[in-house]
Amino acid sequence: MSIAMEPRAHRGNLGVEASATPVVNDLVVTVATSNGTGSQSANLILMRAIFGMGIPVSGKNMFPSNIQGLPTWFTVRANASGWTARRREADVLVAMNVESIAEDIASLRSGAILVITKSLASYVTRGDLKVFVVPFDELVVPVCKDARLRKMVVNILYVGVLAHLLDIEMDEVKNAIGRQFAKKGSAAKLNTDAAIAGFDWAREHLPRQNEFTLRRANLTEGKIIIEGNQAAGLGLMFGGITVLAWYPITPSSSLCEACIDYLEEYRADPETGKATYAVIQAEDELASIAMVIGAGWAGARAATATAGPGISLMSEIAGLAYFAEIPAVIIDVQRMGPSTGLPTRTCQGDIWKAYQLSHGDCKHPMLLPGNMAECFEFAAESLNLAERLQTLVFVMTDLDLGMNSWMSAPFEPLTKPIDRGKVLSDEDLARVGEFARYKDIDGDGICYRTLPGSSHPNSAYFTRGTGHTEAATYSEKPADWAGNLDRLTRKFDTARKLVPKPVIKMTAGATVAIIAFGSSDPAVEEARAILAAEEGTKTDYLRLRGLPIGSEVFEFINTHQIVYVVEQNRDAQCASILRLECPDRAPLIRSILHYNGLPIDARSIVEGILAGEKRSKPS
Amino acid sequence: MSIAMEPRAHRGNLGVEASATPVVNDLVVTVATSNGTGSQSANLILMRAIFGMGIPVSGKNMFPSNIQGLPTWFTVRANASGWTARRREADVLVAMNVESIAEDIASLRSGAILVITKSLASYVTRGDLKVFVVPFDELVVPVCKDARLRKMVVNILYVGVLAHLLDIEMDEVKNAIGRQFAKKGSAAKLNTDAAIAGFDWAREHLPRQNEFTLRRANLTEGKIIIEGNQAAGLGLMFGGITVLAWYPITPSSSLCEACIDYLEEYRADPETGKATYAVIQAEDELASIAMVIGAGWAGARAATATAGPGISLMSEIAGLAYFAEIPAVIIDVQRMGPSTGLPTRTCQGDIWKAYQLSHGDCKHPMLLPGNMAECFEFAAESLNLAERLQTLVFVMTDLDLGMNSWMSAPFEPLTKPIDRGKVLSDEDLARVGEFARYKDIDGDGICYRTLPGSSHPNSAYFTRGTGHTEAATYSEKPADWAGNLDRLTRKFDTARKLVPKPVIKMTAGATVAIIAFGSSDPAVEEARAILAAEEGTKTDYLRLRGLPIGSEVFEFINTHQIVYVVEQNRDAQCASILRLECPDRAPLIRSILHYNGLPIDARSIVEGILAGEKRSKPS
Amino acid sequence: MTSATIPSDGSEAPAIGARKPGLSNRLNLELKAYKGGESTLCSGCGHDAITSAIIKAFFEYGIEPHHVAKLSGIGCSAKTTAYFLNRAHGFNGVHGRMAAMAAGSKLANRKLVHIGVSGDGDTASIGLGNFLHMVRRNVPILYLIENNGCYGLTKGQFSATADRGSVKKGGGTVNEMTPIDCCALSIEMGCGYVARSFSGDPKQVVALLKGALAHGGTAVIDIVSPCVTFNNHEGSTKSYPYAKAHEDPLHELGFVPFFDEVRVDYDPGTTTVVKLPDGSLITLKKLGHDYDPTNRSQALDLLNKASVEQQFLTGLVYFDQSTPPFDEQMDLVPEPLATLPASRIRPPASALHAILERFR
Amino acid sequence: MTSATIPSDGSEAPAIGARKPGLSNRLNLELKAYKGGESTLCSGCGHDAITSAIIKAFFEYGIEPHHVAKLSGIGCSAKTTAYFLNRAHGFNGVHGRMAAMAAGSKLANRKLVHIGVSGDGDTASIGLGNFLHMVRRNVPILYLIENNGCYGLTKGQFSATADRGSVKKGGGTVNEMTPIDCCALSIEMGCGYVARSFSGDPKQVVALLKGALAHGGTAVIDIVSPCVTFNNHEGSTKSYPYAKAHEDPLHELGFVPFFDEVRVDYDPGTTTVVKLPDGSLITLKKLGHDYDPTNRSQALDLLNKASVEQQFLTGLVYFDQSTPPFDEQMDLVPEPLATLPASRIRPPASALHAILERFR
Ligand SMILES: Cc1ncc(C[n+]2csc(CCOP(=O)(O)OP(=O)(O)O)c2C)c(N)n1
Ligand SMILES: Cc1ncc(C[n+]2csc(CCOP(=O)(O)OP(=O)(O)O)c2C)c(N)n1
Ligand code: SF4
Ligand code: SF4
Ligand SMILES: [Mg+2]
Ligand SMILES: [Mg+2]
Repeated sequence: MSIAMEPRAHRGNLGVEASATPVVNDLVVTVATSNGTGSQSANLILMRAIFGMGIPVSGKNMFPSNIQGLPTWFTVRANASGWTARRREADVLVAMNVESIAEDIASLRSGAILVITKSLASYVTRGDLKVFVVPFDELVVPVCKDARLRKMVVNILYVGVLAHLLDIEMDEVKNAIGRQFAKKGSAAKLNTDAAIAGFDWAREHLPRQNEFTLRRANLTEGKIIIEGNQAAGLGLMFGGITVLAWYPITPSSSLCEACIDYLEEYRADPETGKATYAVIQAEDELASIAMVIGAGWAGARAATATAGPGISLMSEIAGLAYFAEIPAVIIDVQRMGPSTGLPTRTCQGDIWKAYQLSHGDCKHPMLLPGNMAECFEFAAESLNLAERLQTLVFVMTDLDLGMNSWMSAPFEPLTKPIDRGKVLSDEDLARVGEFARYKDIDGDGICYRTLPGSSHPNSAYFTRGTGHTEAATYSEKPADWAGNLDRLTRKFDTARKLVPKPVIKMTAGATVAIIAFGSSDPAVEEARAILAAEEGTKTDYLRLRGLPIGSEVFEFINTHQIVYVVEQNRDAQCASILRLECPDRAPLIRSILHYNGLPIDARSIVEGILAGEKRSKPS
Repeated sequence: MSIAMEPRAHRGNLGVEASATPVVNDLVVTVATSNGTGSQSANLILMRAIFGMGIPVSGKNMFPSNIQGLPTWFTVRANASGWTARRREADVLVAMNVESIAEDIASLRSGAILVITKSLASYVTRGDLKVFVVPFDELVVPVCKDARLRKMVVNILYVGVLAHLLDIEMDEVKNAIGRQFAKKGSAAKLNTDAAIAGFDWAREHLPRQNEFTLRRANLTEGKIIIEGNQAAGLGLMFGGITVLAWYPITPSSSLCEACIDYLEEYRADPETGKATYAVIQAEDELASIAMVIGAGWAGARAATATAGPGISLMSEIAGLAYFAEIPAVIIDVQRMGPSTGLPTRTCQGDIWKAYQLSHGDCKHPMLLPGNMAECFEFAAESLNLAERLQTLVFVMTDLDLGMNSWMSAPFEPLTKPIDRGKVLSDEDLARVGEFARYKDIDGDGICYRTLPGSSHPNSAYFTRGTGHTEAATYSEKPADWAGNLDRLTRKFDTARKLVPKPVIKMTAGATVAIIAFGSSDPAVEEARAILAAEEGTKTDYLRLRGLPIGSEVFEFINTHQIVYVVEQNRDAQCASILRLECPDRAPLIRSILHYNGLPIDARSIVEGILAGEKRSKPS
Repeated sequence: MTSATIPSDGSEAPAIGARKPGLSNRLNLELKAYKGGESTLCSGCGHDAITSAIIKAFFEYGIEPHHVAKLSGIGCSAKTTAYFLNRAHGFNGVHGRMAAMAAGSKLANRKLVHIGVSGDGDTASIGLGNFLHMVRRNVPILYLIENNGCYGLTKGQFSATADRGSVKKGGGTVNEMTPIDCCALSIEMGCGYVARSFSGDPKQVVALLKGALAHGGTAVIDIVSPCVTFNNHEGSTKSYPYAKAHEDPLHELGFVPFFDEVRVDYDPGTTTVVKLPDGSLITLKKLGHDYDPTNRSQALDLLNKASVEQQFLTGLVYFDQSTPPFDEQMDLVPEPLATLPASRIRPPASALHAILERFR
Repeated sequence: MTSATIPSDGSEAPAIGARKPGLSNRLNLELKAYKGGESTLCSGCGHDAITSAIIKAFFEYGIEPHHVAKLSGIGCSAKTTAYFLNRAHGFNGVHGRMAAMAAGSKLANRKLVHIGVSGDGDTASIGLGNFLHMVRRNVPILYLIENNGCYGLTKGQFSATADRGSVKKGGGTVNEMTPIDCCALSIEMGCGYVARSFSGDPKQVVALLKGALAHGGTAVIDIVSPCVTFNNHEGSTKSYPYAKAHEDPLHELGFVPFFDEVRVDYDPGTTTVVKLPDGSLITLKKLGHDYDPTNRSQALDLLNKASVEQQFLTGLVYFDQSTPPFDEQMDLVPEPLATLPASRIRPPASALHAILERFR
């Protein structure tokens, strides 16, 4: 978190802060609506407006697995310290949905601000809230002549109301609306009018509140707001993907769709306009991964993206890619499982599964992006790594990274060149003469391959998922089999050096060590700040960015006593991998687990660590 | 090994034993032929004849993954002590196959006996073998008029030759032939004549050998010889299976085919002749497991059997069975993977994979039969357990158990009654009134279910792989989700008590502890005897028979220092499970691994343990 | 004019006198006994109209709700099994495998009427192989495809039934692929009851559903069911406006259940009557087309022509009773396998001894 | 008598004078350049005969062996890709997924001629869905089904193409299920080159293979190929004796490659000529049947009748060039995507900056 200014720890949820001076640039607004009503645009506008004021923000969408009419929540967190993880409780709730109103109100902390649509006002029975009743349904009528559009326009009204209540600059609201409806002038106008109407009405009718204010800052200069799926789609395009095969599934569809948009825009041949890539919407995930390895075998840089159910369906072919050593990339945008689970909720529950996907002994390298820049870079790099290692490489993101709005520094252009790995061209073959597809010439477990279509007489070989010799001929001989499996272990060890190294943050005087990965990072960083501020507990932190683990991770684990592994699943999947890699430290590797479908929050980590530390102390 | 008389350790492969008195009832004969030539019958007759003489035997078939014409080896081990594991080297080799002759001869230990067909005699360049050249191709001509049959009949000739050389009683050979061709009188006659011809020729033309002899004993009285797939097929039939859905795959096809035969014979309604079961040969493994869970949901006792590739394809639905809590059984007859691997070679490489099959957090109980009686019992019991636990239950056997010939005491009739688990009938519902499908009434994590078709107004519920409340209504609420997953963990803990307990053998003064499972058992027992005899090392031994582990296993691990986990895969899959269950002992859990496709042998275990012990000792 | 007396299978129907005519059916149940949970689909979604038709058909045909098993895969369409027949057990499985699940369930309890609701993605993409094999087996099931030409639940990508030239919402992308015709494929797989309809034509849908309930084996009904959110725009051939403008019924369909003690008068020149195994009748009154649904090659030609020319023909496309249903082929005991007592599924110990003898 | 002059695409064929006629082909390669490893199938297996026909067809058509990609799934049939064209890269994948793998491979390198060899189990059972979708896409591939009505490699269980009434080896079990006809399904999916043949009729097989090589899109050839070990007995309709006795060719097939500078004389009353995209011709000389392979509905009727009456009709069943092949639909650059240089697959940094602007 390089943007952390005046590091100010999380305020906690300790009830009403009856302060005379308002809290500046630190609040959480949750909007409770019904999905399919267009509230998503309003929420993005709200977030964008705050961002435009130079205040760090994040937006988290808790939407249902249906298309229209079920409760949905959107949370904007504005925080000058740059803490953008989900926070458990909201400071401000905009309550628009009768379906969830009872639980929405019940969930509020004492003293919270409730902006509520008039028709629901009767649900408010608590006396410990600051309630602002707004007749949204009446206000929308004059603003929007077309009755069918009102359901949507009503949402932008609450943005105006919030602008007044929270001191959001209306110019930034207007900018954000202009952005959102850049291609539709009339919609921009309608929404601007509605926002102003909301703002004006609120200014006239609502009392002021003195808990929170938002004030222009300069903490978002040059930053972008993006979703991980867009970043990863961009990464694939710049990474030189040539074949993308996919099957729609939440939350990975938007990754593929973003990638397709970028490909169409930037990867047509400049002269002929013809495509330098192929995209196939496959009939299922069995086909999409089969297409990917068919393409990878023939020399394409091929990838697919999917989520849990797709990962399961890809199991058989994952083993083929491992054993026949075919480059392939699967991006797993993890959602809550098992089974169909909660398709629109986040999770890190496929880590262990993907790591050793398929029957029999096999293991796959994986990249674990933890922010937007890494979604971009690792998606691109996965294509290199797959060709370098001649194997299936996973990129493990999740719904929180993939579909929520994250602030980021703009991405640096890729510095690593396109790496095709150990491919022997006809010229190479003419030079070296010999070729044995599965011979470990370099001792790193990675052998040389040729591409179909090569004309050198020695270049053709036969690829199979059955036992084979170094020369790629069929073999059932025990020594050939075991030798080959051992070489694959060697190759996996090579991968330890090639996957991204962890990011390690050491603090002088640290007494606690944390390991985490992926979307947990902001919550971990915030938890560290809280632990330092509230408990005086200093922490060392290793953020894992790839598997299998390399020397830095071993060293971190071996040089710390207890290590807390934070992850978003029930079965401690990553901790299990670490325990098995470091059996001597297994008893010292503890888990902090979060698996209710919401993105992990800092308090859960703090509580987990404090409970763990208590347990460690002699009583 | 209750049949162990005069416990006599493995003789080792220490070169020629130039003893004047022959070794009695302890030898390994390997026959090297080409598959699809009918040699399998001859080999079974050879094994059966020795068995008929009251000498414990086993038969291991090392066959290729094709139908005709590739090298195949069959090993008969006769051993008065009852050691029936594979032994690394043969005492006697019958060499019939030009394809493998060079390596066959090279593989022999010095001093071994080589019975070789005349046409291959020129390959023998070693002087340290006892060579018996037999003109099989000439001998077969007078015996078999039909030239097309000679390829097959020639095999039975070597049985006659071996009978002479090894003192196998010809009456037992004839008995075995009669058995083998019980339904084909003419074939029985032809083969009997050929065996006699081989015997007679050998008696006249071959010198005696004085290394080995087989002598009538009384160690097989009442025993049976059976393959694990037959035993498991029988278990399913007696276990009350009502729906079997399968897709052919080696080495599980013969399990289903055996089961079908038994069902047809014994499970037609006695009055109407109609079937009390349904069998479907599905179009693939996605369908077979889908049929199984469809059937399990509707109240059938449903199972399928498959091997690695099928397991991978079943991944997605395995998670549905776990999460929607549907009884189902998968018998995994493991073969060598990853990928298509070596379809006709054995492995224990799916343990870890099946244990947590599917994306997201999920774990499945598994039964680990280690002998024929357990193949029978556990197959039957799996149907009970699946209904009791309302989940997917795995039975993990392997090619060695499933397709090789094992001696066994006849199976006891099943003592456990058919258990349908917590099913509420209409009457039950009328009595209890309330029903919530996913409510943990009993605190064991197992809830009550009703079957489709029930008429009580409260009985219907909706089954889904998505988030649900206790009342089985759709839910995305964080607390519902996490609560449900926690209950499933509780249920898994209940499974610890319900899966078969381990078999533990403690030895006074033991310094080494071993854990193993499945087909490794005979090799482990033999290794223990070798360690005791050769090294004076006494061992404790826990044979795991089910997962998740229960208190006995925890105790065994916690009360021993170093524990050696013996298993037939590369990645220490079972040891990993144990290390994760007992992180405090993880550093003390060591692996002995065997993964070249052959069944594990005792020497590999002995060597592994000795190497481990050396490492432990201060140098 | 010719007359046919409709046979009544009195054994199943309660005394006629006991019924409240109109309000309740032959089981004395009211329509509401056939309802389900509230729909969570988009308002106006074609699938909801089909749900209403299902409720009506089961009500009118008079099936005990708890004698039904409802199965589906994943998709907006798949969700609908929760919105009808609350008293029936339902199973919302995984994407594309409902056909195989239903085969298993039917074998476990052949007494239950099975209804499977699927989407075009669920059936024609991921589930195609398993679907066709279910049809081939002739598993007795009323199998509905709620066909909107797109993947509704994943936000509107083209499905394999989207017509060539269809335009994606928001413009731009045009589908270049030939559509899969699940009706034609079903006929190829030997299905004996194949129909196409439109969610906006409830009368026809209800008649087809009842006919399917009376049919013994697999009945496939492919119902165009507009996705109002993602595929209801111009350029879509699966939109309400398009379907309404183009629906061209092959015949006017009527259904006379076996238990209706009425005489059906029809003109054999204009009306064909198809008799179903339980004695119910489907009447097909000629409209513009001269169409015989028992003629396989005519059916396939018609479907092909409709696909090429993007006609939207609805009605009973193909009918044939000759293949025995799956459970009959298997010669099962009449009782559900699911509830056979232990004594009937575990042979005595003597059987074990006899078998083991063979291994001695 | 009518004449057609066969166009020659001189650009591809080397000078005629350089050829050793008979022994070598237009590339000056001998037959042995098209051979592969030694077969490990049972002696007499129908699949081996097809392998020989493949070798002959590629030789005669004159394709550079290394310009070929050979793909297959799992099965005895799948193994055969190792037994021809040693100089071509081969890929023996997993059971049932070859069709999808081939689609990916073809997109990666559209210059390569793709041949996929499958079995009836591999295609009609586990692979059915993916196979049909490959056909629907019209992926340019010569897709062979070596159809023996059983699962050879797993020891002879019935496959989904086994005819109704087929008896299993050793007697007893009879197949009650309707067979799947991969030719009919391929036509339904829009395939433009659909043929059925018999491994025991090498002349026809070779002609069909060459025609398929000249065809631009998916070509499906379903070849009855007896499994001598498990399905060659009485009671099987996929045995040598049965197929030999019952083969009934629709026409006498000839193939004239584009590079043959000859005039074909034919009698338009008895012979039809079909022209392929590269200029090659297929000649169909009338035998007993009056059959037009460009008539879709006649083709489907014929297949259905053949299936019902268990006739064994062989020949070019359906032909249609109208659908563009998959790679053309995708409008790809002409070069293989597999070997595009880095500069063509990574846009410059300026593009990244431009895109990121939108997210500010
Ligand atoms: C294995 C798997 N892949 C993908 C998905 C995501 N998914 C959910 S529904 C659906 C398709 C829905 O389309 P359709 O069956 O036509 O139903 P509709 O929503 O249009 O009614 C997909 C692809 C999934 N749930 N499981
Ligand atoms: C996923 C999976 N399931 C099952 C198998 C086992 N298997 C190998 S080949 C085969 C079928 C072979 O039949 P077919 O495709 O007709 O080829 P044939 O051997 O008859 O030529 C099967 C079921 C497998 N390899 N993979
Ligand atoms: S998205 Fe389409 S298919 Fe799904 S509920 Fe809405 S209208 Fe219906
Ligand atoms: S088993 Fe059958 S299909 Fe396989 S190689 Fe032998 S004859 Fe051919
Ligand atoms: Mg749809
Ligand atoms: Mg076959």
